[in-house]
Amino acid sequence: MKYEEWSKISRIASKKSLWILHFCTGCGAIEMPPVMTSRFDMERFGMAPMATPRQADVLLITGYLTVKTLKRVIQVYEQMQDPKYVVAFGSCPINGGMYWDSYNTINQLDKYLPVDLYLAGCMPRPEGIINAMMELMEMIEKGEARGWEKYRKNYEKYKKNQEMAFKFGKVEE
Amino acid sequence: MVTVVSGLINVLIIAIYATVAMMIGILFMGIGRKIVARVHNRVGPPIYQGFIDIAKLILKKTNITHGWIYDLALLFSITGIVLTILFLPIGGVKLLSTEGDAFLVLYLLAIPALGFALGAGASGNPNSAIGVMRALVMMLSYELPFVISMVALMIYYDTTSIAEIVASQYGKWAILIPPFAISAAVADMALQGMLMEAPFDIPIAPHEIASGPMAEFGGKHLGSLMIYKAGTIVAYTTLFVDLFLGGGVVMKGGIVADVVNFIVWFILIFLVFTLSLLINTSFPRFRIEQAFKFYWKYEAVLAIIALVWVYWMVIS
Amino acid sequence: MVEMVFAVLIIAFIFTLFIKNNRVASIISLVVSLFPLAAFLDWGREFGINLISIGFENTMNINMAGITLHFSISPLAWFFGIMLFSLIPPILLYSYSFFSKNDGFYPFMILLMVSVMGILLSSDFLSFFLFWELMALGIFIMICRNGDRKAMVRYLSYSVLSGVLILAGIALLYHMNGTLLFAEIMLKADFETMVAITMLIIGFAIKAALMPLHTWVPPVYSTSDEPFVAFLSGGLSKIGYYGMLLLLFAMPGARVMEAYINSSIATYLLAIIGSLTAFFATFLAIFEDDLRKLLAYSSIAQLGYIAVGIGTGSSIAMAGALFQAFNHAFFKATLFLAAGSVAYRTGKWKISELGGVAYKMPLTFMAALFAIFALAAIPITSGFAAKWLLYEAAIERRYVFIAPIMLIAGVGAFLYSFRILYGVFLGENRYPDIKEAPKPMVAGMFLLVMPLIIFLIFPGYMLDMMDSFLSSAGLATISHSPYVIHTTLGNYNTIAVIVGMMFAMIPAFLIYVLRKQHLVDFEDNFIGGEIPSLYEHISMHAAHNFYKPLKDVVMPYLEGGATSIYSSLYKVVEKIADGARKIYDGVVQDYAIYVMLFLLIIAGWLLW
Amino acid sequence: MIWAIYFAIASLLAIGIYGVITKKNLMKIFISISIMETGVNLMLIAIGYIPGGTAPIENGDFTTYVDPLPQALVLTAIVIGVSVLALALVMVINYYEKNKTLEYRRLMKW
Amino acid sequence: MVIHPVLLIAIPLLFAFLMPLLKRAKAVTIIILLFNTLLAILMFHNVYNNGPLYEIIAFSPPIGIYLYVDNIAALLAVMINLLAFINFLSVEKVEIKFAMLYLLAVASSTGIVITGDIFNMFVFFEIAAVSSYALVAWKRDKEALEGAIKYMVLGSIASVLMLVGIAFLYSEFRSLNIYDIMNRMDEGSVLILLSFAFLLTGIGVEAEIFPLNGWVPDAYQGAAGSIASLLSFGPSKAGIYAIARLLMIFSWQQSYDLALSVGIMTLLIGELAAFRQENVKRMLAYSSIGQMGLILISLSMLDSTDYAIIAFFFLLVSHAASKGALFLLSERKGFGSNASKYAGIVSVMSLIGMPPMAGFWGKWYIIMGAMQMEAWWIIAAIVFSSVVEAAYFARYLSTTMQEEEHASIIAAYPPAIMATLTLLLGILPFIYKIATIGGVING
Repeated sequence: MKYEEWSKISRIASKKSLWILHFCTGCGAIEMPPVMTSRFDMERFGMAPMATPRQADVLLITGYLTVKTLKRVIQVYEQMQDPKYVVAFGSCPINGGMYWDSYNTINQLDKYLPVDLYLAGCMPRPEGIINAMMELMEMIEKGEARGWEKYRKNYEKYKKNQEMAFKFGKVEE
Repeated sequence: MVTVVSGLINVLIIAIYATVAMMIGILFMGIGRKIVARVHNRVGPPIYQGFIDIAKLILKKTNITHGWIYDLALLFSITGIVLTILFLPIGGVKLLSTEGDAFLVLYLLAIPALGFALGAGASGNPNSAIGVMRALVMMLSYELPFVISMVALMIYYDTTSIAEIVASQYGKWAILIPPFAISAAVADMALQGMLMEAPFDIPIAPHEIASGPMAEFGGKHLGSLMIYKAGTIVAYTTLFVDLFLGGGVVMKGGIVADVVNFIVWFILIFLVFTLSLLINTSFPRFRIEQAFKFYWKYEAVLAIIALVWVYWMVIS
Repeated sequence: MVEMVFAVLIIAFIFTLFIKNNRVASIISLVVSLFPLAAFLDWGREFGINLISIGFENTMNINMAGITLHFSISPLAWFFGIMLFSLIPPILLYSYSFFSKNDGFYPFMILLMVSVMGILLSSDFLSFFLFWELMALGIFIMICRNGDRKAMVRYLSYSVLSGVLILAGIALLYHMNGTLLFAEIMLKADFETMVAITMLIIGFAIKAALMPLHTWVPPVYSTSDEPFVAFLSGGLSKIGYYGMLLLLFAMPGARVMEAYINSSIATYLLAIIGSLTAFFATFLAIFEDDLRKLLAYSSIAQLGYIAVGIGTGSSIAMAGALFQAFNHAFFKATLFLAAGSVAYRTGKWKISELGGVAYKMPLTFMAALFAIFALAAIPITSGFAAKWLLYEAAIERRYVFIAPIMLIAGVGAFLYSFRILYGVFLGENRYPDIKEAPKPMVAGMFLLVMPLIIFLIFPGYMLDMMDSFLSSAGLATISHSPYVIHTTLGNYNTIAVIVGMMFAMIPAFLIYVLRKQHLVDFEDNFIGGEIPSLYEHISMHAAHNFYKPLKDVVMPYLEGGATSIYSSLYKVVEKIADGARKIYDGVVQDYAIYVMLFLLIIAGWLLW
Repeated sequence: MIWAIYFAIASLLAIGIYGVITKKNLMKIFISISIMETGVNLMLIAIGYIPGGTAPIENGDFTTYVDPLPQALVLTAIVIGVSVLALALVMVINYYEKNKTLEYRRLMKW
Repeated sequence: MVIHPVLLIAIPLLFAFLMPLLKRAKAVTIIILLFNTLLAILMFHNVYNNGPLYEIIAFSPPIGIYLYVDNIAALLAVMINLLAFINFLSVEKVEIKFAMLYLLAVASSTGIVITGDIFNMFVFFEIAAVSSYALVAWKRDKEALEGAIKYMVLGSIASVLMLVGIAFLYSEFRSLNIYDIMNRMDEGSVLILLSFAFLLTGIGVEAEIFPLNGWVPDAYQGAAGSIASLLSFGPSKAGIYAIARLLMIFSWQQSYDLALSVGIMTLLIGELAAFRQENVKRMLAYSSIGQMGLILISLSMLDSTDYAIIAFFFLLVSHAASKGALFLLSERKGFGSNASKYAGIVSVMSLIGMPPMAGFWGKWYIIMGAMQMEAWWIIAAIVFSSVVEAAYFARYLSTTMQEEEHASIIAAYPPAIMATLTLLLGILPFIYKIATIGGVING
């Protein structure tokens, strides 16, 4: 049975059951728990935190990434099973944030992993997180969240960037 | 010709019952999450969330495997749990339960667990191995009080067949006989361990060992494990209801009785499951050795008291 | 024709003694081992089971100037004979590749065959005891081949103790009855008979490794060659139970005291000891790291179930005991052979040092997996049918103490089974360069699995095999068809389970087939986001001290068990022995004093 | 009178045993043994003695004679005693060569 | 054909003293031993067919020298000469003196067995003892000398005591003929009690019973393997047979009780002392003591049960052959060759009492007999000592099986032949029938 025939149902199912792997680098430890607990209760949308990438659909990257953590992020991302989505939290994955000029910080996550959704702010509030998730759900239903396909298609490019980053610390452009 | 037709009808009935039971199990997963959410003062997911989760997992685009032993987890878990349900009387409908007995059910329940453990072992994840270790130790722990309670029942009713036990309880549930009230309480705590609800959710502790045996499972494999989980809810609660609450049989004869019995059975397993969830929400997690001590010290002593009482009743 | 079988075996024994080439010796002994098997299959016609028809005679008397040895076939002996002799050819096939030269394995395997044949066919106590001790001798020589001191000392001490006790029991029975023939000995319910039976049962229990007398088993099993251990654990350990069954149920005179035995506290004690053996040995197996010792403790535990069956003594229990004996023979032999194959390729015995063998040795793994299913009594394997009968028997007799203990021991079997599966075969792929075991070894293992598969679907055939024994022992036979067993308490229908399983497999199979999957590397594993291949010194195999939390709780209660009692006993004997040899202080004057004292004392005694 | 002889026998035996038990010197030990043997020989003769008997020589006119057999036995016993003593002395010499002492020392025990 | 039993003693004695004149000591000794063995076999054949043999030398009984050969004595004579022959094959370098002493020891041991005269028995004991002292000291090192001196001191005391006993006996009966004395036992006074005590003590030193066996471990440890072997099947077995005869003479309940208690003590103490030994020869020596205790127990049952004599026969013969083989093997650290392994395992198994070795029948009949007497103490002692024995022999095998030391043919085969004898006797156990039909000991 072909995937495309089921893709509509699959997208709906995915949308209503987003399982999250929270890649926590230090930020978001205050903001994430309220989202899970009774105040904001993300479970009502079928979202649940998961322990391993095999089980998860969404990779939440909170805060800045260094060369060292990037390796782990990539490992984790590649272990997730398609369809998978990446949500980048805060300013750091977008442009390095307050650490933009550090020798070791990854400034633009998008060069190494296909990010489906950015959530700006340092840090975004729980309402913002919920909002972003709702946005992601809509994107999934419409079939716009196709980061995993992009990664697969441009695998060579991403790999090259990643290797450059591991070699030189960051990609010079 | 008539026998063939009636045989086919029987097969159909069995298939329908099994399917319905599995559906109920999946529904219970959603209901369970809803109840837990309400206790937490949350809204909680919709009650059909279980179906959505399973559909999503099975419909994932890529599925990884670690070899054929890993796939045994998928095959064994669903097969084993459905097979177990076939051998349990559901609401007075005996299904295949006259062809086997309580020991068979007890061992059939090991098939999915063993398959699960094989898959977890083959995945090569150390967390999985630790999780399986905990699951097996949990099994050793809760089986002692449960088995003692079950032996008490078997000696009292002088049969090992669950169908016979259910039939003997018609009109007078076992739980209403004083020693079996103790047994039922003990078995209910064992049920807590069987369902892996807190305080005995040690094997899959997500915060300690990355969800334990399931650490490496994803996609359809995880989906089948969710189905297995749903099945265990029905199987264990039904086992409890069959053993202590007369299997929900309140009427005899006819379609109406079947429907009524089915509804009573549903209510009973729902109540047992709810009780288990309420205990779940009220407790943190034990460590594995604490769980072992709990079952082998306090629970076992209670179970033995009940057993001795029953033995005395039977002898005199 | 009994003479012919014996003659062939003895000639082969002498012949193989002088053959150095392993393969020639293996083939010779393989061919020879088919003779007793054929004889036993043929004798099935005596008991209504026509498997093959050759027409062997089944009685023999050897008369040597007044000492007469009587041999004839009995239903019990037939059952055990089928079991033991169908075990041997696969083991010899396995040894074809296992050994590199013939340094005594084959001749003494044949000697063991002779002794087993003699024990089973003997119908008087003299020949029984002769062949019993011959078996003990054969086992000892097999142990000598590897020459582990602990194993040799423990085995020989226990074996001699067992021999002397059995001899004393036989002598007492002879003194009371004036005959050694089984057919003429009448057991009476008096004190002397009880003493005799107790001595005999203790003697048999040593071979059967019942719990306080089991300490010879782990060192012996863990130091001898695997093909031999497979036969020792699978076959020869059952001979102890054969002795018990013979004494308590199969001897014609035993029927006189059947009622006595059934109500006796002694047999209840046997059942309790059996169940406790199963229980404690299971726990010891759970915490054992040496694969062979684990299997040894597992053997002790599984053999305990047989004792429960014999002690319970009802027809269901007896059927369960015999069924369990049969199953254990095959699955434990398979497991030992599989362990041997693993060691043959990797050279390791410690579970914590093995791992991932299944990926390279899938056939060995499949044989071991099936054996483990039977060991853990997973339903529809024949292992379940046996345990089920035993549980039924315990409930039928209202043995409220024994039933839960057996059930818990059954659960414990899952724990050590998983330890074998994970620690040895699954988990980290530590031996990427090994190959599958040689073909004869694999063939041997699969041949051993075959009977288990037959009785998996048709447990009724097994009950057919023991019907004539049950009726000759004065017990009711169990109503059964080939695939359904009925007891007074419940039914077990294998076809129902199989059909149900097929039905239940449909959804799983659909999910499995319809959704595509792809294979990933072993390295592709989630360890907190880490990349395992970066850290070569870190083991991903969590097999070391696997059940530590349980061990921490349970071990304080298990220490101070039989082994420590024996070691303190040993120390006491050592002290006494030291005292005894201090008498010989090497001073000639002291010796002269001893002489004079002796003279004075005996003179005084005589005069007084 | 006969009692005096038996007393002598007993004291010879006792002296011999006392010597064996108390002396460390090998020569003394063997001397003690010789004394014991003398005692025993005396005893044999005493047993064969019949009061008033003559030597058992066949000369035709005796009526009572002492029992001849013990005397033959004593001859044999003396021969044996001498040979044992000779061997013992050889060994003592050897012992002295090896150990440079006649004191008895134990090398092997227990 | 008329067989003169005296030839069994006379020929070796003659050739022993002719030995310095003959150059080829080894060949001569072997021929004589072989001849003696054949002679003994012929004599046994004769005795078996025609009943006990008597031979009278010089005077008529009760005064003269008197030889009496019944079935079991004849068989023991065969055993001693045959084992002596096999044992002698293993001696590599034979000096003339050695051959002389060896022949003397064998002849005198045979003499003890076949004599019917108690003073002759004493003389033969002394010859055996003197030659054994010299043989024990043969190596001439410190250990050998020490062992020999201990043996000699105790042996001399024993000879004195034996002579005292004989003197008492003679004073009572005016006779030295064993059978004469036996028939007139009722006439005896209190002196015969003393006589029994002295004789038992005297012979007991040679027969290695507790507590008269202080010399045993030291002498065996000091002696070479072939000598220890000779001691174990020659003089000591003759000694225990002499005790058997003694018990026939003094067949009171008291003396059987005495034999039983001494036997049990000897058994237990011997086996326990062996249990902790590290030195192989010493261990075997203690084990011999234990076995002697077992044989003594079987003797103590002589008048209570018919099995005792069969047990005595099997225990005696199996112990002689297997302990002889083990002492020969003890010269080397390990077994080395397959023949030695075979000899070692068969001998050890025979001592432990496993079929199909001869020792098994000994254990079978002694337990049968004890059970008939309902003597639980004997059973308990045998059970305990068997287990202890098994433990130390297993330890012995576990070291010797592993050590690989090259064994020459001359060293490897004699023990194997002895082991084969044990095995044959075990496989054909009905030999006991011919050993025990008729004869004095059997009554």
